[in-house]
Amino acid sequence: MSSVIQQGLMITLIGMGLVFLVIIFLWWLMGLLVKVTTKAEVSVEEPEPAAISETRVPEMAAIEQLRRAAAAAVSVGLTIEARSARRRQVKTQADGGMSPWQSVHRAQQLEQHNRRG
Amino acid sequence: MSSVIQQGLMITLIGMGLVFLVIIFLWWLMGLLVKVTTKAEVSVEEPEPAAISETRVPEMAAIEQLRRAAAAAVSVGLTIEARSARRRQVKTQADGGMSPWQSVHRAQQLEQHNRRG
Amino acid sequence: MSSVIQQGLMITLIGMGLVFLVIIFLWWLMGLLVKVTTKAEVSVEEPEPAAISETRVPEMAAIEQLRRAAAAAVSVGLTIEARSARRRQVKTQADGGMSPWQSVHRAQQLEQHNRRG
Amino acid sequence: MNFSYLLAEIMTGFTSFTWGNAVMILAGVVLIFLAVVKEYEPVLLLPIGFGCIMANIGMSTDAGFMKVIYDAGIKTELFPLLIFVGVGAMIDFSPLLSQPKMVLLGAAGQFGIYGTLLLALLLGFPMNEAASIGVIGAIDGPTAIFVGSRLAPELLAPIAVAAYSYMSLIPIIQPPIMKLMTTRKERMIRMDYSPRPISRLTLVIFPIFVTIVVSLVAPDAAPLIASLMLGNLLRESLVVDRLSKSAQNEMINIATLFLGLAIGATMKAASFLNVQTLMILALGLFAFILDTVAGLLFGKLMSVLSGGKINPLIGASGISAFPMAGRLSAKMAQDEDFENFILMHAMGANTAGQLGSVIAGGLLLALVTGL
Amino acid sequence: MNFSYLLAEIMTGFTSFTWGNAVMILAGVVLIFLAVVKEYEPVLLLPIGFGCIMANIGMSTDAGFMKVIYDAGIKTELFPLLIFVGVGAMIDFSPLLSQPKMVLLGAAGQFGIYGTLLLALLLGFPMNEAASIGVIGAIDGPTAIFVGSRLAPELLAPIAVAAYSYMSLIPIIQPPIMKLMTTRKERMIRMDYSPRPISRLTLVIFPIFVTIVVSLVAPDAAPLIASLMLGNLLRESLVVDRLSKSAQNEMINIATLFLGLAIGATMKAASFLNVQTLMILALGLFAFILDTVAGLLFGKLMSVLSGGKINPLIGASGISAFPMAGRLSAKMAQDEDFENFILMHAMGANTAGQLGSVIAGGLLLALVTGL
Amino acid sequence: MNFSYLLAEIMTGFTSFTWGNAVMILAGVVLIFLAVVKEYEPVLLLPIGFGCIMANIGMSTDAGFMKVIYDAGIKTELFPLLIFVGVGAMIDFSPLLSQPKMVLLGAAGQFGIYGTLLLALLLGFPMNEAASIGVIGAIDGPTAIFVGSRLAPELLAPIAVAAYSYMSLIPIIQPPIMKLMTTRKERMIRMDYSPRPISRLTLVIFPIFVTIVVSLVAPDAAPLIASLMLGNLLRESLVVDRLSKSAQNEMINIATLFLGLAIGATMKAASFLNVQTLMILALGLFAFILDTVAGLLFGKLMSVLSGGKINPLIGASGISAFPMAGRLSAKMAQDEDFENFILMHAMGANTAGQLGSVIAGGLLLALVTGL
Ligand code: NA
Ligand code: NA
Ligand code: NA
Repeated sequence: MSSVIQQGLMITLIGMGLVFLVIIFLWWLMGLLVKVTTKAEVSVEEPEPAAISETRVPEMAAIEQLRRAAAAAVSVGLTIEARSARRRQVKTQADGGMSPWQSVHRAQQLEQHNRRG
Repeated sequence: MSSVIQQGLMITLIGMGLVFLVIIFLWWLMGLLVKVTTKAEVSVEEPEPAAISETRVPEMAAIEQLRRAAAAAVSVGLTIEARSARRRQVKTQADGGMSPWQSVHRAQQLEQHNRRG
Repeated sequence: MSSVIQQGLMITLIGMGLVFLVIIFLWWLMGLLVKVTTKAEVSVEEPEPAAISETRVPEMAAIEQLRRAAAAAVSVGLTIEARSARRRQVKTQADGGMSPWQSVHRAQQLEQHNRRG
Repeated sequence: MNFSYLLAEIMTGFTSFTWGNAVMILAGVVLIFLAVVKEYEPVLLLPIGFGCIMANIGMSTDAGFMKVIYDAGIKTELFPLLIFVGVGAMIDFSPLLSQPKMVLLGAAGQFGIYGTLLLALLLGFPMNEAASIGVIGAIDGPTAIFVGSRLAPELLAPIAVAAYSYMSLIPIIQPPIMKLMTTRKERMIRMDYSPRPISRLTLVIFPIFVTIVVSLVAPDAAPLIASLMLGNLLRESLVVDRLSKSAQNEMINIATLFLGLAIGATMKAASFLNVQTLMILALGLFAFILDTVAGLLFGKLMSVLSGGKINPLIGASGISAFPMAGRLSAKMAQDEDFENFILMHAMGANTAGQLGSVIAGGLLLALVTGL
Repeated sequence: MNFSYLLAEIMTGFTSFTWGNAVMILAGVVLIFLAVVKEYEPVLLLPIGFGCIMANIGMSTDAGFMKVIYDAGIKTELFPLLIFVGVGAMIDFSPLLSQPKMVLLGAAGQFGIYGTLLLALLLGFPMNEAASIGVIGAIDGPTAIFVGSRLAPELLAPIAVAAYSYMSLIPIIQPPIMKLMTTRKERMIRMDYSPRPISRLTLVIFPIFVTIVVSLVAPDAAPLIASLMLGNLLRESLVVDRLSKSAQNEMINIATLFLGLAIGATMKAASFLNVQTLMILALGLFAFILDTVAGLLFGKLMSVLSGGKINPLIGASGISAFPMAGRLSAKMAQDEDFENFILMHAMGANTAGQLGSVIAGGLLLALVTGL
Repeated sequence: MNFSYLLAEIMTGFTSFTWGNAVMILAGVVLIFLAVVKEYEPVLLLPIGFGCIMANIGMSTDAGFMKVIYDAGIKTELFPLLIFVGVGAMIDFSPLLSQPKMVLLGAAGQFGIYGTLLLALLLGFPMNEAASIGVIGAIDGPTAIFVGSRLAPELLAPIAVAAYSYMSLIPIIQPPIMKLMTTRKERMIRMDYSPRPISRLTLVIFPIFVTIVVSLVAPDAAPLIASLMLGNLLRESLVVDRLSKSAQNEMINIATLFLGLAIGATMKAASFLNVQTLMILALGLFAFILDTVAGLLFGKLMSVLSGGKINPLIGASGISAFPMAGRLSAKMAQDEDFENFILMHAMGANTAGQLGSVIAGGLLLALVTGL
């Protein structure tokens, strides 16, 4: 095996190894971050807790409900209409590269802006 | 006549001659293009013919009607009001550098965008 | 006192002196400008006097009234509601860096634009 | 510490001020006045006017931030090209495509270029300068700047100022010529508008074809035509609305603002206030008139050849000056007869003039460079 | 006055035209066709296609205004970074933060980089070129351009074209591999989505942390990750909506338009039409396939380890290609079972892939430079 | 193949990291915290904070893309000027024009410049650096950057950081001074607002006049005043709404974002973390306090001279810091008496302060250069 191929294999080994190492570190960091910031919000009573601790649970629940509602609608036979409605919905999300969470977030942001403004 | 003026006349002759040549070539090309693409659309059944073969005839007819309606309105004595209305309309077109066709096109575009989105 | 401090005092003297001189000149200039342009508009009958001589008095009066109305509202005991309403209003102005005059001006501008367009 | 030296430093603004500067500031104020009160192309005249004032109170393109802007946008030719991308995104070629013969009017409206070139030669200008002055007759700002900055950069200021100022004065320059050269009967000719349907496919292929053809025929005009057609393709493709809107808004706005400022900032009294400038301004006016006359004559010829079915007024739209000239011709016809609606034909001729100007500018550049 | 010389000058457009130019113009037209009719990533394919046409009718990045744009935006690396600021402002990391283990899929989707690097070495490319070709497997335009322009600028054109073209062809490339490598039962696995709540504080701290960590670990990727995370911070801070919107709109639009044009304008027949380019295009496709396969295999592994609670399709989203790959995985699952809604998980994997690509690109740059 | 060398290359991020970098990163995080949680001028503090972090993880203005941005926007002075065009388009001078004597308050609010200059001289700074530090007392970002980058570019980072940070902290810095220096009775003075009508003509002529006058008197301030007044002319002309909106939105947003990043990216620990920086930060705070005190004293003087018809609080608005200081004075008056509505007078003084700052900055530049 030529030396350059050996180099290549070496780089592959180190490169992919480091990628996984960094990613695993990020995994740990993300878990830690979520845990710490969530705890911080529960324990510390900050001056403006509403503004900062605003979590996304309710919205997520809402969307989950929406999803379930759509599913139920389908199951009772409104398949085609619901499907097209859903598709439109999914398409809309897709177009702007926005998840439902993002759009909820946006709405929140707008609302907050209004509240502030 | 000095040599530089001779040069100038030469350039004028060649320059204007070439401009007319190129423009006449564009004339022919535009005719050909319109003919070929229109034919292509009629003969070939494409997957999304609606999207591509969407021609502008109906809108043009619509605007022609609008024009005639305005004319009729004027003829029965509503001259001044209609005139001002028309003027506003013409002004609006003028302001954005948009012909009625353009604005129709825009509307179409928007609609299509909505359809896609 | 060291020479550099002397220089500094010199610069301070000349600098602040000149700033006041220029500002006083601007004061005079502004007075003159307002006087001349207002007179010009009164004396000269220009082709489009409406467009140019459009002053801001009425709006200012309107806002003054609004202010007084709010004051009255407060005095009859609606303090808290009015206060929050007023605060919202003040906040709105502040956010965009816009005085009520500015926003009126904007509205005017828009209106004028519509009139023109 | 030298107090008198300090005073001199503080007074530089006044000591370097000349009568010429005062005259040019007045010129700048007039341009702003035309922009604000008369609303002649304010988007350009206002920045040019303000730039002219700046140039004469120490902020010319010789140094400082106006030099930065000039070097970044005019020397590199980026500003005219960015403006053309935006203009292209605003042009609808379907009126032209549905009546292709209108394209001929776009050739006729270029005679002013060469007429002015010849007159400038007669007045003693060397060939490169004469050609630069002639290109005012293209009646198209970006083309004039593009060609002018290549052939005679030292004349760019008066050329650009003439091009943009007269363009904004078209509603004053053209009507008397139109009235003089056409009869009332001619102006009242109504034109039927029953165009061939233009498909989206045509509108998408057209800018690509034009780019290739014109770039091969007139390589010097390639950047101009490519920018214009790129903008048009963004528009007609219907799939990149974001890019098309950006080109028509932020991009063209900012490029126009800085182009105007930079052009204005070249109008320093020391280099602008001279007989040559006056001659160029006079020659520029001549170019506008000659273009209009040639366009109208060609319009009359087409009117006769078509058996009176063509209103010769649309010939005056072939000079370019998109979209002012197109609107003006339509307005002139309507002033005679309120029912006469020739806007579509005029816009066809006007877009043809836009193409013709770019082609003529590119060929002129090639010919003069090739001498 | 030499008439034949003048004629030659006028004919330069034609005399310098080659068959290669015609072929490349056709390639440009095909790219525009894919953009306009098939609507594959038109925002990029259309400018690249038009730039390709321009390059072959005299407007390549060798000289003129395309060189100005290339030097200003590609050589300085500004365009990819500006685009990343905009992309960052569009990314929502909350799906990823609420299910952190998904981040592993972003590592798996980088095998294609090294597999392709090895294959390129076997085919005789030197290390720097092989690594540049491998980075097509990052499946992320800005990363490919950033790394490619540092390691092998002479190959930037085919690398960028491959990266962007295949990215737009993902809906064609991935599905057959997905169907081949997963059973129907696997594709029908439903995933529960009951994420941990993500607070605003977390979302604000996350981009700052990631910037610091990745910049320390892979300093060569620092500009990329910093741009991406800056955009994300603008978004999540909620206090600079104006900046966030500008980044997501005007800035990314204009940077994308000119990036596409400049990339396209490097595709001159003389330097592009050769066997090497064909090999790079083939290697690029290989990289895409390998990435997808690795991602799916890792997805299957995670599926097994989780006791069948993970749908392996989301592995294919880990390749980056944000947000197309995420959407596609969700669509494939829904095609099997309309009730199966795994979009959130797929987007989590997809944003992880975006991070993974930048990290892998930076590490590759460091390793190859460090040899 | 040297493995240890490869390892060293991979570890450069860590090996070059110092305690100073950690401290500066913390400083950056604090700035971002102030921006996000306290919402102090987030549009500037957030980019500065992020730039500061970047500078200390390998992306300073010494090299790479931050150097490109710094050279393009700060060295050329373009960013501050572009921001001024946008600010000018946001300013309404009619409150000032309808009560011209308010302009005097714009002069009083500049004492801090010279007081700080003298103090800096006493502390041993050479004249050019002392003047640069003094200009923090102009309390106007673009002016501080413009003057600072000409007189002492090596101090630009701490000067800009001080200017912008304290400006965002004005709601904390000014109120105690205001309470200390004014009696409750003074703060409760109501001011009648029955202004002279201001015509559109006045509003259009005003920016042109001011540009000419200030450019002649203080040529060094010409670019600043011209940019500000150009923006204002775009606004008041009412005919170039497109340009005015672009200046107030895209242009100022993007310039602000990159200005902030570039300023932040100069805050490298190695050159920023020293006693000098601390002294500049302390002197900057002194400048803010002195300006406020001088403004209030002058306000009290005017109050007395007017027979108690002027609320001295508006003196504190004359320091510039448009529009925060104007709003704050109005708020302070309203806090005493909810019915007391002096916003218009405060904004008049505040716009006067904006003019005064530019004039004072330009004169300072001339004086120090002329020594
Ligand atoms: Na023309
Ligand atoms: Na990847
Ligand atoms: Na000040």
